[in-house]
Amino acid sequence: MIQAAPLAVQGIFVAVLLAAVAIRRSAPLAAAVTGVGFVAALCTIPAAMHGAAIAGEQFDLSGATYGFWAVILSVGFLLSVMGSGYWRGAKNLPAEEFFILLLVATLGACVLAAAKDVLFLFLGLETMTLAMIGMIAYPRHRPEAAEAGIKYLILSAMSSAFLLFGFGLLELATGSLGLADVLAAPNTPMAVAGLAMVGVAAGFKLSVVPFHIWVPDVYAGAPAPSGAFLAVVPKLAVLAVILRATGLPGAALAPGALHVVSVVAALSMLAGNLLALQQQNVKRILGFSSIAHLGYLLVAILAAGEVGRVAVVFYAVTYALTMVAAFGVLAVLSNAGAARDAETIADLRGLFWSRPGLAAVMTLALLSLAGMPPAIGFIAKMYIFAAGVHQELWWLVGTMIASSVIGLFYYLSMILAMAQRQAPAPAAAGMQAGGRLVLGVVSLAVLVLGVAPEPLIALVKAMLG
Amino acid sequence: MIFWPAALLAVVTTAIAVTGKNPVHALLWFVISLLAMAVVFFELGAAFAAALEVIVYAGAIVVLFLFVVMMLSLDKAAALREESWTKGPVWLLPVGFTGMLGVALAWQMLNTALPARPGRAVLPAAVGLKLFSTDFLAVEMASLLLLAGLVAAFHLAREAQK
Amino acid sequence: MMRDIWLVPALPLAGAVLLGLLGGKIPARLAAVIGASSVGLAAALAIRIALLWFAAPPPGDAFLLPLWTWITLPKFSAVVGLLIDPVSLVLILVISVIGFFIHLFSAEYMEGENGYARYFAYLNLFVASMLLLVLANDLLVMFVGWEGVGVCSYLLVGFWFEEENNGEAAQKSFIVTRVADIAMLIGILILALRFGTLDISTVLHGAVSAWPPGSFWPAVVAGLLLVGGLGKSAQVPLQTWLPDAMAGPTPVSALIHAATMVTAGVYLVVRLHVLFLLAPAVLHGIALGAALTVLLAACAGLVQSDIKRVLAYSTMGQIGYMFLGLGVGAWGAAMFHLASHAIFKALLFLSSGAVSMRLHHEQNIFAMGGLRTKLPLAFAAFLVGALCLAAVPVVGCGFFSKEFLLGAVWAQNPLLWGVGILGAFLTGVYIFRAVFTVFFGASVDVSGAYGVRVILPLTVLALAALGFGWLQTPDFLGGANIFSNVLAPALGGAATDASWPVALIGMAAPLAGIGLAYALHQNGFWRRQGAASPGLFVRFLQGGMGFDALYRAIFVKPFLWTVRVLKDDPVDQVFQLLQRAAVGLHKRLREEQNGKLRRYAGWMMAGSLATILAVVFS
Amino acid sequence: MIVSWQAPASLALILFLLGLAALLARRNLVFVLMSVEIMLNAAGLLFIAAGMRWGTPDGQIMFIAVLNLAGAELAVGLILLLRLRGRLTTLDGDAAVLLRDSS
Repeated sequence: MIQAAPLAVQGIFVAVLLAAVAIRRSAPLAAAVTGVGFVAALCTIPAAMHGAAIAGEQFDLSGATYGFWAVILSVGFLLSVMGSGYWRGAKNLPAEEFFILLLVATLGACVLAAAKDVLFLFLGLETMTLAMIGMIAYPRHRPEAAEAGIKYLILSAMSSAFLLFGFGLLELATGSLGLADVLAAPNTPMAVAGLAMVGVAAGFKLSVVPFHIWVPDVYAGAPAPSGAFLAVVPKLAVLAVILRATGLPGAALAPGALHVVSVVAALSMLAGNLLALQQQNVKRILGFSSIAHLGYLLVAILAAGEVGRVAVVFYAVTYALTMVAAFGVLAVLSNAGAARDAETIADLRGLFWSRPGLAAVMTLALLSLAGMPPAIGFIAKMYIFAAGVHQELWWLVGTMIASSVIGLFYYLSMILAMAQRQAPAPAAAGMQAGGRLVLGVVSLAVLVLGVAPEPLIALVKAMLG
Repeated sequence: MIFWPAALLAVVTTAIAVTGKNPVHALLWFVISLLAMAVVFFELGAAFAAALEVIVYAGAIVVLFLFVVMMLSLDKAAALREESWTKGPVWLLPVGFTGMLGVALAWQMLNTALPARPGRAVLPAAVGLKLFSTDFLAVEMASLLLLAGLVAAFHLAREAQK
Repeated sequence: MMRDIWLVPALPLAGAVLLGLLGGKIPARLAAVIGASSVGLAAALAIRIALLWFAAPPPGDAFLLPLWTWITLPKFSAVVGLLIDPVSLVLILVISVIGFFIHLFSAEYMEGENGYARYFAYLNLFVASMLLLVLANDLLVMFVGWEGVGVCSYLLVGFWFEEENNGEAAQKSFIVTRVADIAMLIGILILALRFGTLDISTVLHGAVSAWPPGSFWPAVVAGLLLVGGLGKSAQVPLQTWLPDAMAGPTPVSALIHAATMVTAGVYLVVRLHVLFLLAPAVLHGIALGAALTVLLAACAGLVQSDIKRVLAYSTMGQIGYMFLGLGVGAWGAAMFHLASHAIFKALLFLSSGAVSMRLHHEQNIFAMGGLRTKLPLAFAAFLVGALCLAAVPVVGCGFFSKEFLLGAVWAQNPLLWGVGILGAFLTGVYIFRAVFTVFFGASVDVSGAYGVRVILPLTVLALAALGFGWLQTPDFLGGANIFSNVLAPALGGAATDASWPVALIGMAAPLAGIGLAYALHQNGFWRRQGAASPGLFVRFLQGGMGFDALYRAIFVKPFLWTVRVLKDDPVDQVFQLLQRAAVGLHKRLREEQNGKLRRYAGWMMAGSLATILAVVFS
Repeated sequence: MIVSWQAPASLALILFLLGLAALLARRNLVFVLMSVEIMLNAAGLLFIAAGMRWGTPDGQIMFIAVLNLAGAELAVGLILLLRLRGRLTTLDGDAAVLLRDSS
C-alpha cells in the first residue's frame, strides 16, 4: 500500500507527536516533529505516485489527489513553521496541542480530498473540522476565539447535518455509499433532493453566498495561523472532491442545478467584494475576499473541460499561496499573548516605513488577490477568464470583471494604508524567524510563478492526466 | 408493531425537549426520545445500532450534557429569561422555513418509487465484519476524530478548571 | 550587443530589489549610489545600443528578443519579449537618460529625509516599469509595465502624504485611473479574443487584414485603449488626478511628467497607430479632446499660485499638443514633441525644485520674488525651460517640436491649428507669469549653495534643451530631418513643412503671450491676483487695465467654464455615483453581519431553502 | 418486524426538522447544542433505514460514525459553552457578538 503512504506517514507522526508531548512538553520539539512529519509525508508522494495502480475502494489515488495532497501538506508544513514562531509570544499558553491539532486536521483534509466513499469523506471532513475548532478557539485568553469557535462549531454542525441527511437520501435512493454510485444516481426526485442537500453543505465548506455569513466572524476571531488554515485547507480538500466528482462519468449536473451554481458564483463574487469595501479589519477583509475568490473558482468549475480543470487547480494553488502569505504577515506582526492579533488596517498603517519587507510581502499578496500582474493571481485569473470565455459563460465572466474592479478598491486601499507615513509601530514581540522564512518562500513563489508560470501549469496538467 | 408507538413517542418527546424552558427537564425528555429511537432501530433490524443508541448516546453523551448543565446552576432569572426567549413569535420564521423545507423534502422522498424489495435486518455480525475488514481504516479515522475532539477539549478546558 | 537590451530594464529593477531588501541597513550615501548608478548604467547601455543601431540598423529596423513564454492557453498565448525599434529606442533613451539626471538631482534634494533608500527603490522601480512598458513586444507585458508605473506613482506621490487629507484625493485619483485601466484592459481582452495573441505586430497585422477601415470593432478597441491612454496621460475627461499627484516630492513630479507615466498614453497610440488608423472616428475624437485639453490646461495654468501646479497644467497642455498631433496622424511630430517636452519639463521641475529647496519647500510663487540674482543657476535653468515651453523661436527645443507638430496640424485641419496657436499664446502668458513673479521684483531671502548633484543635471538638461531642437528644423532653418528620419522606418516619412505665414504666426503667438505677461507683471497685476484669493475673479477683471475686453473674450469665459467644470466635475460625479452605489450596497449587506448566531443560522437556512427549492423544482 | 422504508425515513425527516426549527429559534446555547444532536441523530436514523432497505451494513457503519462525531463535537461544544458563559455570564447565543461588523 505504498500508494497511501502519505496518509500512513501522517498517522505515524500523529502518534510520534503524542508520544513526544507525553514525554516532554516542549513547543519547539512539537513544532519540529510536526514539520518533519509534513516533510516526510511530502517526500513519500513521488514514491506513492509510482507505485502500481490499485483499485482501492476507499481512496482515489490519482494524480489529482496527489497534487492536492502535496499542496495541503505544504500548507501544513508552512503553518507549522509559522505557528512555532507565532505561539512563542503567548507565555502562559502551551502550544503543543496546536501542532497535534494541525497534524490531525491536515490528515483529515487529506482523507477528505482522496475519499471515494461517503464514510471516509465524512470522517475526513469531521476530523478536520473538529481539529479546526480547536485551532480556532486555541488562544484561551481571548473571548473572541471562543466565540468564533462556537459559531463555527454550531454552523458547521448544522451543515454537517444537511450533508448527512443528503447522503442518507442518496443511499436510500441508490443503495450505495460509493461516491461514484451516488453521483451517477438515477434522476429520481429523492436523489435530486439528496444532491441538493449535499450541495448546501459543500457551499458551507466553500463558504460561498448564501452560506458565507459566518466567514468574517470566524476568520476574525481565529488566531492568524489558524485563520490561514481555515481559509485554505478545507477549501482545497472540498475542491478536490468536487473536481473528482465533476470528472466522473455520468456526473453532469442537471440544468437547474447548473443555474443555481451560476447564481451562487455570481453572488459570491459580488457580495464578497462589496462586503469587504469599507472594512477596517484585515482578517475580515481576507474572509470576504475568500468568498469572492471561491466565486471565481466556481466559474472555473462551471466551465469544466480541460481548461476549466487546469484553471481550478491552478487557482486553488494560487489562492493557497496568497492566503498563507497574507495571514502570515498578520501572524508575524502579532503577539499571540496579546488580547488580539495585529489585524486592523490601522495596525498595517505605515508598514512600508517600519517593516518594508513585510509590507512588500503583503503588497504582493494583495496584488495577487486583486489579480494584478506580476503576481501569480493575475495568471490564475487569466486562466479562469479563458475557461469562462471558452465555454461562453459571458455573464459570469462579466460579473467576474465587474467584481474584480470593486475588489481592487479595498486591496489597493490597504496598500495605500501601508504606504502612509506614520510613526513606526512598535515591533511585535518575539523573534519570528520561522514566520519570516515562510513569508520569504511563499512570496518568492507568488512572484516567480507569476512571471514564469509555465512549470506549474505543466505540473498541474500532468497531475490531472 | 411496536414501531409506530415508539416513533410517535420519539417525535413527541423531542418536540417537548426542544421547546422546553428548563434545560435539565429538556435533556431528560431527550433521553426518553433517544430510548424510543433505540426501539425504532431495533424494529428496523439494527440491533447493534439500538444498543449503541442506549449505551453511548443516552448513556454517555446526554449524561455528559446533563453534568455540564447542572454545573451551570441555573437560577430563577434564567428561567424567566428562557420564558421570554421562547415566546410564540420567535418560532414563526423557523417553523415557516423548516416547514417549507419539510414539504419539499417529503414530496421528493415519497414521490420516489424505489424498486420493490423487502427490507432486511442487518445483524451485528455483518456490521462488525465489514467494520473490521474492508472498513478498518474507517475505525482508525474515527479514532483520529475522537483524538481531535479530545485534544481540543483538553486544551480548551484546562484553564477553566484552574 | 542588442541582446543585452534586457539589462536596460533589469538594472533599475535590480537596484529597486537591492534597495528594498537592504532598506535602512545601508548608509544613505550608498543607497543613492545604487539608485543612481543602476539607472545610469541602463542609460549608458541604452546609448551604446542606440549608437550601434544608427551605425548598422538590423534588418527590418526592428529587433525582437524573446525571453520566455508567459501564458499558454488553448486559444491564447503570451511570450515575454523585448522589442527594439526606432520608437522604443527613442523612448528608452529619453527615460533612462533623463531618469538618471532626476536620480542624481534627488540624491541631493532628498538628503536628510526619512526613507531615503526606499525613495530610491521606488524611483528605480518606476523607471524599470516604464522601460518595460516601452520595450514590451506584447500588450499584456506592456500592461504589466503600465500597472507597475501606476503603483509606483502611488507609492511616490504618497511619500509625502500626511495621514488625514490623503484619503479623499488618493481615492479620487485612484478611481479615475482605475476606470481608465479597466477600459484599456477590456480593449486588450477583445484583441486577445479576436486574434489569440497580444503580440503587438501580430495583432496589428491581424487587425489590418481582418478589419476594414472605419468599421465597428477597430473603433471600439481603439476607443477603449484610448481611454486607458487618456487616463495615464491626464487628458480630458480623465485629467482630474494630475493636480493631486503634485503632493509628492518635486523630483518625482519631474519623473512623472517628463520621462515616465504621462507619456505612456502617447506611446500607446504611437505604438498602435496602425490600429488607430482603422478608426478615423477615434482619431477625430483624439484631436477634439486634445484641443479641449490644450485650452483647459492653459486657462487653468493662468490662475495657479503653486508653482508645481502651474507646471502640472502645462504638462497636461503639452501632452494635449502631442495628442493633437496624434489626432491628425503626425506620429513622428508627436514623438519629437514628446522627447523635447521630456527634456524641458524635467528641466523646469528640477529647477523649480532647486528653487524650493532653498526656500524651505515653499511652492507658492507669490511667496517668492527677485530670485534672479540670488539663484542664478536655477533662474537660468528655469528660464531655458520656460522659453522651450513657450516655444520662443529658435531658442529652445520646444520651438522646433511645436513648430513641427503645428505644421502637421495645419496641413490637416486649420481650425485645430488655431486652437494650438491660442494655446501657445496662453502658454507664453502663464509660464512667464511664473518666471516674472518668481525671479523678478522684490526679492526674498535665500541661503545655501547647490552641490554638484544639482548643478550637473540642470546644466546638462539646459544645454540639451537648447540643442536638441536642431535635430529637426523647419526649412527656413536648414530643414534638418534627423529625428524624423530615425523614426521613418517605424512611423513613415516626415510631415510637410508649413508655409511661411503659418510659421510666422506660430512664432509670433508665444512672443505676444510673453509680452502680455511682462505687461501684467509691470503693472503688478499678477501680484494682486495672488494676494486676493477669495475675490480672485473680480480682481482679475479690475486689474485688467484696458485689457478687459480682451480678457472677457479669451480668459474669462473659458476660465469661468473651467472653474465650473472643475468645481463639480461631471465626470467625477459619475465616478462618485458608482462609488456611492457600491458603498450603499456594502452598507446594506454588512447590516446582516451583526454577529448574532441565530441570525446567521437563519441566513444559512434561508440560503439552503432557496438552493434546495431551486434545485428540486427546476 | 421490518417496516417499509417510508415510515422510518419520514420519522427521520420529522426529527430532522424539529431539530432544525429549534436550532433556528432557540437562543439558549444548551438547546442549540441539543438541536444539533437531534439533527445528527435523525440523519443516523435515515442511514439505518437506507441500510435496512438495501440490506447492507453501510447504513449502520455510517450511524456509528455519526455517533462518534456527535459525542466528540458535543464535548468540544460544551467546553466552549462553559468558556463563553464564564465571560458573558449568559448562555444567550445572540449575546456573543464580540465579532461583528461594527456598524
